Amino acid sequence: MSITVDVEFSGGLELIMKDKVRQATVSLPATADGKPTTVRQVILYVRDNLVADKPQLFSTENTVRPGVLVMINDSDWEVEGENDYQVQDKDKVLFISTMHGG
Amino acid sequence: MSITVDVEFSGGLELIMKDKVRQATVSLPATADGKPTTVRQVILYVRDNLVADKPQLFSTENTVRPGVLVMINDSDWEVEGENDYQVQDKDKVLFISTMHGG
Amino acid sequence: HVVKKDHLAPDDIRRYSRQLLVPEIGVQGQLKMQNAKVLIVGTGGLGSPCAMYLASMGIGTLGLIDHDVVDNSNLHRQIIHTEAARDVPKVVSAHTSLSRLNSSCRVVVHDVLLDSSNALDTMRGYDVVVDATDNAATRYLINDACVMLKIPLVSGSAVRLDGQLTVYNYNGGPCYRCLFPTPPPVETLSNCSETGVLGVVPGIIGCLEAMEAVKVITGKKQEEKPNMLLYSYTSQPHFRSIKLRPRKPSCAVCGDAPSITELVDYVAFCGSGPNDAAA
Amino acid sequence: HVVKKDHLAPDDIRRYSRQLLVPEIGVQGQLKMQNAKVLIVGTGGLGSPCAMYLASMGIGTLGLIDHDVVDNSNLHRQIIHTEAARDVPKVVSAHTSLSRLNSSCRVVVHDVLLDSSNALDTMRGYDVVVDATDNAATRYLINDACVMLKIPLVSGSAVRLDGQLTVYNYNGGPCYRCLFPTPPPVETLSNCSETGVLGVVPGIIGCLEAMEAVKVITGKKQEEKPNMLLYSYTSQPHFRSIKLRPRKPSCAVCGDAPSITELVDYVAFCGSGPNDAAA
Ligand SMILES: [Zn+2]
Ligand SMILES: [Zn+2]
Repeated sequence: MSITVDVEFSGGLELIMKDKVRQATVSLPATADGKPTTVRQVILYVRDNLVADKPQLFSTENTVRPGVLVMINDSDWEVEGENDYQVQDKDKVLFISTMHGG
Repeated sequence: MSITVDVEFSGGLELIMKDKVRQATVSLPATADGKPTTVRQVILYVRDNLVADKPQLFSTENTVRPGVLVMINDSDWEVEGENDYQVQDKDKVLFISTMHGG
Repeated sequence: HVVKKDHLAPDDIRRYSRQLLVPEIGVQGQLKMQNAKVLIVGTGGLGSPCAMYLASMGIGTLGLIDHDVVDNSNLHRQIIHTEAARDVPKVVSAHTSLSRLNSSCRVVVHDVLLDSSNALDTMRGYDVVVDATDNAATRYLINDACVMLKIPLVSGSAVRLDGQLTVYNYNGGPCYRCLFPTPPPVETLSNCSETGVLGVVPGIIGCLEAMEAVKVITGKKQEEKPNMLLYSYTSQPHFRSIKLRPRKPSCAVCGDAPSITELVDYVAFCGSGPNDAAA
Repeated sequence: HVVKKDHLAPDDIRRYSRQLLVPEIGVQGQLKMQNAKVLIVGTGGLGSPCAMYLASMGIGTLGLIDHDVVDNSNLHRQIIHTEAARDVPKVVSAHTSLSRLNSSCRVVVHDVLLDSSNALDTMRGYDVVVDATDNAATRYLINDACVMLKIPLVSGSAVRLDGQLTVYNYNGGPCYRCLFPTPPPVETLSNCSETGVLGVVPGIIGCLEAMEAVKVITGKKQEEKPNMLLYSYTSQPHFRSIKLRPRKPSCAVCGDAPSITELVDYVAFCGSGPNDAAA
């Protein structure tokens, strides 16, 4: 059984995606061993399928690169367990790059 | 069976409510004849139970006074049928007074 | 008569270089801004930041309407006016400030009280009108004139710690009368001089009005459905966007068979006008 | 040393009358503002409206830090600076403008490049610090100094058509390092001079920074949970508020056992500093 999540990019991350998409609905295949899908798998899916050409601008060390906040249903993923959070069908995952300009 | 709706006041309407409440959850009794509850009944309930002392600043002619917009679940009630919209349990009804200052 | 620019001068390329770098603006967007004529009605709390940012960003022609003079009690929020401008007509003071910020912006000042006798002639020819006024009668007047002249209307208001923002008469959306066909009872009318306002609230809304004007000018606004932005310092989250009805076919001014085809007496219509301090 | 005011002068009552009418402000709120000392780091796109509104609303002492001079390409967004101020140090130009707006605001200018050698001494004694800078290294520096000095930090940023706003180090909420313990890779760093920005975007965010400063000063901010406001002209709705984590007990600077107890070399830490034009 696959899980569908809405992913969204903000703070400039949309510019490194294919077609500069701000939003996408992605279907994650079931894990082979029947384990639940984690947000880490969403991150790797985005890195491998949505990022245009420089994956390191989105992800390093199998998680988001430093300077990216992850929001799950509009709440900081830190509260949810970070990479190990088990995504639910229809979850909304928002990736925000911190911006420094002024 | 009663229906529970969240009502909210904005644009200065909160100032004419008892205790200047911005938000309240109200329970509307079932109608005697078994008919569905309309947003008009919500308006009259607010006028009779939540408005502090000048009901005409909120309601005239059995609806909201001119200059008040009604939003049902964040959409303009005009699209929903105005006074005759049948409220559903847990609906959010937002009353907004137009403001003129600048 | 102003000749349309079809390319940017070298000075402009340097000056606006940071905007030219924004993909959604670019040279074409900057040229649209430089060829645009925006009229701001009211150079008070909302009009101050709106005019300053529109001039700075490179809007070609800015019209300003106000009949008031700068008062001491304006200064906490009307940042286009300096202490030295007290008792000076607001449009004159505003013009001085805008010239300091961007001498290449053409500023047209109208030191008049806008009413049904002069509104159409004053407003004709502008691409966008910004409502930055403080009373209901003038808001109906500006709305009706914008409908008659087919000009999009960016409308903001700010009272106490709250603000509202909508673009009327644009892209199939409603006009002000579609939402508010009947004026509110006189005892509910109030403006900043009675109810007060924290200085930066019209700052926020006035900046957002400038942004809406840019979106209309660059065409970006066409992608949006009609909506109203609500701001309040006392609610969480502070901003919320609500969906508005489309244009009402039965509207008295923008409808399919309008009953109002020329400007009326708006002070009589509202029972209160721009010079009434209290309701 | 500035003596605390315990009542408003008659001139102030007239000048700030519209704010005194706002129940959540009133005389007590106005006195808090007049006794407050706010430091704004950066007098560019964000600092311009923030400083102008804080001064106009009656903040007693405004500190300004900037080491830059006014450039032609600043003028489309930095509305505190006039064309005549080109090549003038930004803090000098800003001081001139603020004096015109409100001569009773005490302005303290620091024409320095903030670094770990001078930050604590410069920032000490302020009630609120506003981050209106444009690079990562300075943002970490200001954050760490605010944690060490126990000062709430209002932090905004604006790039292209987007903005972000958070209050750090306040009321059990996170500091900047709680959210971003590791600096981003150098190739992701950019500021307005490379990526561009539409002029009014820092206008909107700078006004909102002024509002957050007022909320901290009046105490109203205590009612809010930690959050970040996101603004984007290209998403609908334009504003959204997201919930942030509380302070992290493991944070290197604000945590229970901090490993960073004095300021470090932030340019080395980030691999890029305030003077690096490109990444
Ligand atoms: Zn209409
Ligand atoms: Zn921390």
